[in-house]
Amino acid sequence: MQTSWVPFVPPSASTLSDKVDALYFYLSGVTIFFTLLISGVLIFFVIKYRRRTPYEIPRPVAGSHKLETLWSVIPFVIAMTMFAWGAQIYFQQSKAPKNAVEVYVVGKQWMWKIQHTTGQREINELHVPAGRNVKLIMTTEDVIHDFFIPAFRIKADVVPGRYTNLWFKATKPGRYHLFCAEYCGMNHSGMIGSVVVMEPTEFDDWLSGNASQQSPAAAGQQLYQTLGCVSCHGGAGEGGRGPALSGVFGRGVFLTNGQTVLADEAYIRESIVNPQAKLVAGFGPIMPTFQGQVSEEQLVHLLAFIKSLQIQTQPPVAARPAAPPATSTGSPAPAPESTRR
Amino acid sequence: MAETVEHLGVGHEASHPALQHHFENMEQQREAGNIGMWVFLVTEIMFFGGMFLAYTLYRSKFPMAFASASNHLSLPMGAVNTVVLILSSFTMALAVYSAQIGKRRNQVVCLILTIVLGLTFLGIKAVEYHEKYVDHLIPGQLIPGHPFKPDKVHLLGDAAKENVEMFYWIYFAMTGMHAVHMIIGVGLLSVILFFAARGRYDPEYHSPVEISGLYWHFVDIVWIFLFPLLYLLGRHFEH
Amino acid sequence: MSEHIVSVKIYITIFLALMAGTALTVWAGLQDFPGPLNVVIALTIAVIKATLVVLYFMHVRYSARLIWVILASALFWMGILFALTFSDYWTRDWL
Amino acid sequence: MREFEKAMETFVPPPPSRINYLNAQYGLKSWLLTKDHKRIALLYLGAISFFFFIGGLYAMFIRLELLTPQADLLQSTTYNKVFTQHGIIMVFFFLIPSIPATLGNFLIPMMIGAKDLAFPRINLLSWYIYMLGGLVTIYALLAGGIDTGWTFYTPFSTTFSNSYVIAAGLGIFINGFSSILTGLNFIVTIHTMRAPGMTWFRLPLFIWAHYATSLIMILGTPVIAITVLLLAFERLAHVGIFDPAVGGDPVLFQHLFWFYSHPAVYIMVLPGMGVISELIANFSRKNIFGYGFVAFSSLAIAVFGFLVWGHHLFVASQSVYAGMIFSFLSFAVAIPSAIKVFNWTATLYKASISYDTPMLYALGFIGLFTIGGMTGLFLAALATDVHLSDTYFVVAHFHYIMVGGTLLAYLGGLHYWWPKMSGRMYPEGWGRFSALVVFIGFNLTFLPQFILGYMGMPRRYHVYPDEFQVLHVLSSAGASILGVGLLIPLVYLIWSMRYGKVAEGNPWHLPGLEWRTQSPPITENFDFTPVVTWEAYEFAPPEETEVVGKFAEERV
Repeated sequence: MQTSWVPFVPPSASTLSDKVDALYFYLSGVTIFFTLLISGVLIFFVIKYRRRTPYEIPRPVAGSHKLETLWSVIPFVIAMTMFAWGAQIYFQQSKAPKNAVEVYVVGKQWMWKIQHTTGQREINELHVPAGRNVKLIMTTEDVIHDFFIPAFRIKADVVPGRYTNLWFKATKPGRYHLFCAEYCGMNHSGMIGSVVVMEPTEFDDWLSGNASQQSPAAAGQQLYQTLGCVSCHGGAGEGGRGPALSGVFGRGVFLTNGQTVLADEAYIRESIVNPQAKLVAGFGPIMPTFQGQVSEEQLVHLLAFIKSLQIQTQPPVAARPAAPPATSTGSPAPAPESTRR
Repeated sequence: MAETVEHLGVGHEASHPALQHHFENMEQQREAGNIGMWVFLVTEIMFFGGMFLAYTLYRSKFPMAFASASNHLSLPMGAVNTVVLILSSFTMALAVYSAQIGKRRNQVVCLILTIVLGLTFLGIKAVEYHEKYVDHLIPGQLIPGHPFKPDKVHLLGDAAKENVEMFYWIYFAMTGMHAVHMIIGVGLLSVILFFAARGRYDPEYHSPVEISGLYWHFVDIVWIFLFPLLYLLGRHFEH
Repeated sequence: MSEHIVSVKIYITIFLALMAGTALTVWAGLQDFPGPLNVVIALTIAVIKATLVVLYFMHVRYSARLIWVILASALFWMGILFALTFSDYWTRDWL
Repeated sequence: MREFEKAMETFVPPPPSRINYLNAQYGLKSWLLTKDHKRIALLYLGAISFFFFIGGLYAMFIRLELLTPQADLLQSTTYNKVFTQHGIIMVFFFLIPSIPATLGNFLIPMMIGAKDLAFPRINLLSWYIYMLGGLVTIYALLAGGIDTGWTFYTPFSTTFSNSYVIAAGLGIFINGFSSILTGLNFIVTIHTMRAPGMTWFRLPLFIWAHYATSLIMILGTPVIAITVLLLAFERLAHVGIFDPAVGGDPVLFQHLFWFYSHPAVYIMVLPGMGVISELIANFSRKNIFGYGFVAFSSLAIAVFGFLVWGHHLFVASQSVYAGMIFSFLSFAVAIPSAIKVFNWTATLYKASISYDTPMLYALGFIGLFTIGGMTGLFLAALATDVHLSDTYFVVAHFHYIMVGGTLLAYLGGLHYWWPKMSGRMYPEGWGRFSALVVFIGFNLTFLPQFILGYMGMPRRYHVYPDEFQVLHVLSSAGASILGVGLLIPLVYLIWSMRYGKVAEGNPWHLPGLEWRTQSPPITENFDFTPVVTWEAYEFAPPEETEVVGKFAEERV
């Protein structure tokens, strides 16, 4: 798997990994330089000023503010370059581009369950196209795990009760390690898998070749019916006794307490498992909690469904499995899986 | 130069019987005890600090749930307990004062009053805890087979039941820890009372009374914060 | 002994002030002040009461500077704990 | 150069009496009820060595298992318990008390010219609390072990683990009070018990380092105490503030945990730095270069150490902006450490450097601590930390600080003060040999782990992809050398207690106060309360001070 010519560096296969490597080489250079400098001076002194007779006493040497200032300021300046460089890349790592393909990841002792927006499910394996931005929306059913792809130089904890994100743009097709990096119990070291980066065309074939499953949005819509959400929020999310859901994702929502909250993944999730936490203005606390009744995966499906309700004019297509959400044509936030068909 | 001199300050022969062998004089011994207690109180502040942090975080996250749960606590009992505890701090201060000026009788009386007030506080606390037990407001399985049921709590606005339970856990954790400190304090003061009654403390040596007093006042201060935070914030939502 | 002895009169004054503070905080707690003012008032009164206890009942007003430093450091570290933890919670939604 | 005898004559301690603290009283009771800080230090020494041995045994199993990529020696459940218990024992029962409770306890009163610590009974109590905490923890190990990792992350520890989390948490909770009481005792002692003339700026740097350590102990430990207590209740009674199922936040646990546990790293390494300052100055017969800077950098580390805990949470879903604040502060804490390293190195300039065993450990410390500290920068920098956190890079980094730093300083200090503690000399040849073996073994163990980490090997894995095996085998080979290197001193130090050469009062001919009394000292340390009229590390009179080059004179 070693593709790089530099020894002891894992394969570098994303747009970010080369940037991280550059910083790493800089840090390594500084470390090696200072280690050699200090041990060199140390060894030199130890030999030059070794005790020659058992009775000698050297003259005391006066301290020096100049020197102290010098060797405080120089390391500080160097440290600040490292800080700024590291922070700048980190910011890029944290902020996913708007047009990224979304993939849902649910961690569970001890496996990774992955589902593409088109419905393909994978376990401990993630297929992604090279050259396209991919955003993982991740959570866990039990303990904290950590999604770690060394070749992309990224990792992020998946935290129960929350959604965390990772994004990357793979550059080189190939098969790379996927590890769980946060200790999660007995079979922690078995919670591994691979990330398969494919050429975009191959990836599209792969997607359609496996397209026998229901998309998360469609599955979410079924749940939406069976759980009875439909009776208050309306068949197309147009609202009723409960607030309207269509078009809500990514917008600000006014709450009863006068505040506004962004309807992101976390808010939608909270509103399902703990509906009273942030009530939409104008609605009473009548919704029952779904805590314990829907699994994390089902929550992801509901989330995908609500996200798909972006156009208010057209009700989503219900029954046909494997169909991309029909609503997404012309959507302002393009859902890439459908635009590509 | 390795000069040495004989004992500085008061020689051991002429010193107070309560002077420990490794101290040079009473002043040093008193200072050490005093600083020691203050340093200990720093650790206590940090100890409660962790819980205050959790309280602050979750109160800001679930204000209505916390208000609803808080309103179900008994304000009269909380307020009376505040008065009792401040009164006990006052008698404690007087006990130290009596030791300083060497009035043994007053000192003993004040110590007894302090202990009685401390026990009163704990008694009222026990009544409160029992009320919560009867109302099924003991969170989780702290009492096995007696699950939490917040039916008696009037839920305000968008309060969620889980978060009401969390308030009660924080309430029991904080007041429970406070009560443990009270019990330790009462034990400490009982020992002090025993020695005070035997006339051990005089104007020159009363460091144990003083530092027990510091501890007692600290426990009082914790309550001064707990009372408004747990009992009062959120009352106004009822109107 | 370099100990300062506080007079009974001061103790009584402080005690009465604490009682007044308690009454005030209960009264204020039952009023509906705008915005976060309820919290601010309750905490302000609590801080004043605690300060009185520390300064007079615990004799800090008459104590060596070291005691002040010890006390200040405890509050400072509490501040660190709160400030840096909330630096996380307050800015989580910013991105 | 001055005449040696003339300069040294003032350093000669009084003629030894036959009575010392070791033989002043006999019998088990005289040890178990002792209030003498020196005897309590030895009680700690025994207990800590015991825990170190257990922790080392676990380390051995870890390295053996990692020889192959498969699980052959240990199955996953066992392996998880082994590394957890290695961490818990080593961190809470060896590293944190190691230098303060033994060397600190023994030397602080002597170095400042006091008869004992301020609160001798509390000192004894803290040993008993330590033993109680240790027993509860050992109960947890024997009853079935604990598998949460020493970090106890929720909700795994509260809900999902099937092991003895509560017992282990209780052991750590109890042990915390031992740490608090030790710190409290040190602070009060250093404030109130200094001999006449022993001003703050005449204190040996060992004392400054312990003062800073004690600050962390009293300010940080209570927070971990309440945190593990809440954790235990959460597990016991299903009440929760860390549990997401009841609206709690598992990340709050990580904040509270690391608020203590990051500064705890400085509890481990600051006393080590204090020891190294002593060794460097004394074995090169020089005043320490920039005394004031070294002293205050200890305090700076103690304070800054509390501001950086969030760098353990860069990938734990902490806010990006908090991450940047913590990253910035983490870089800031590197500066005082760098100042120390530079000053130690500068102290050696124009010195008279001996190659005695303690000095070899000190030189090793500087090298390893430099590597350990510099690799910390990789983890303070946000982007590289995202890749490196929870990998072997982290494991290697903190072992460089804790083993390369703390353990080496502990061993160096133990050798240095061994004649004072036991009244006997250790065998010098064996000492130098084992110092060399430890240094080589250590580097062979942990250097490959840096590489493993960047290659992507996650920590706490016992089954791993084949390509990592070569480096793991190297590391295990190094560990066996390290193990041997650590066994040698264990054997010869015990041997020397009976058969070693009888030590003079001041075998190294040094000016420090602890060397101006007999070895081993009497119970009250000094015949008379000493009056201090000299600066720390004053080998030659200050008038002879030399100004090097264009650097202006300055005497701090």
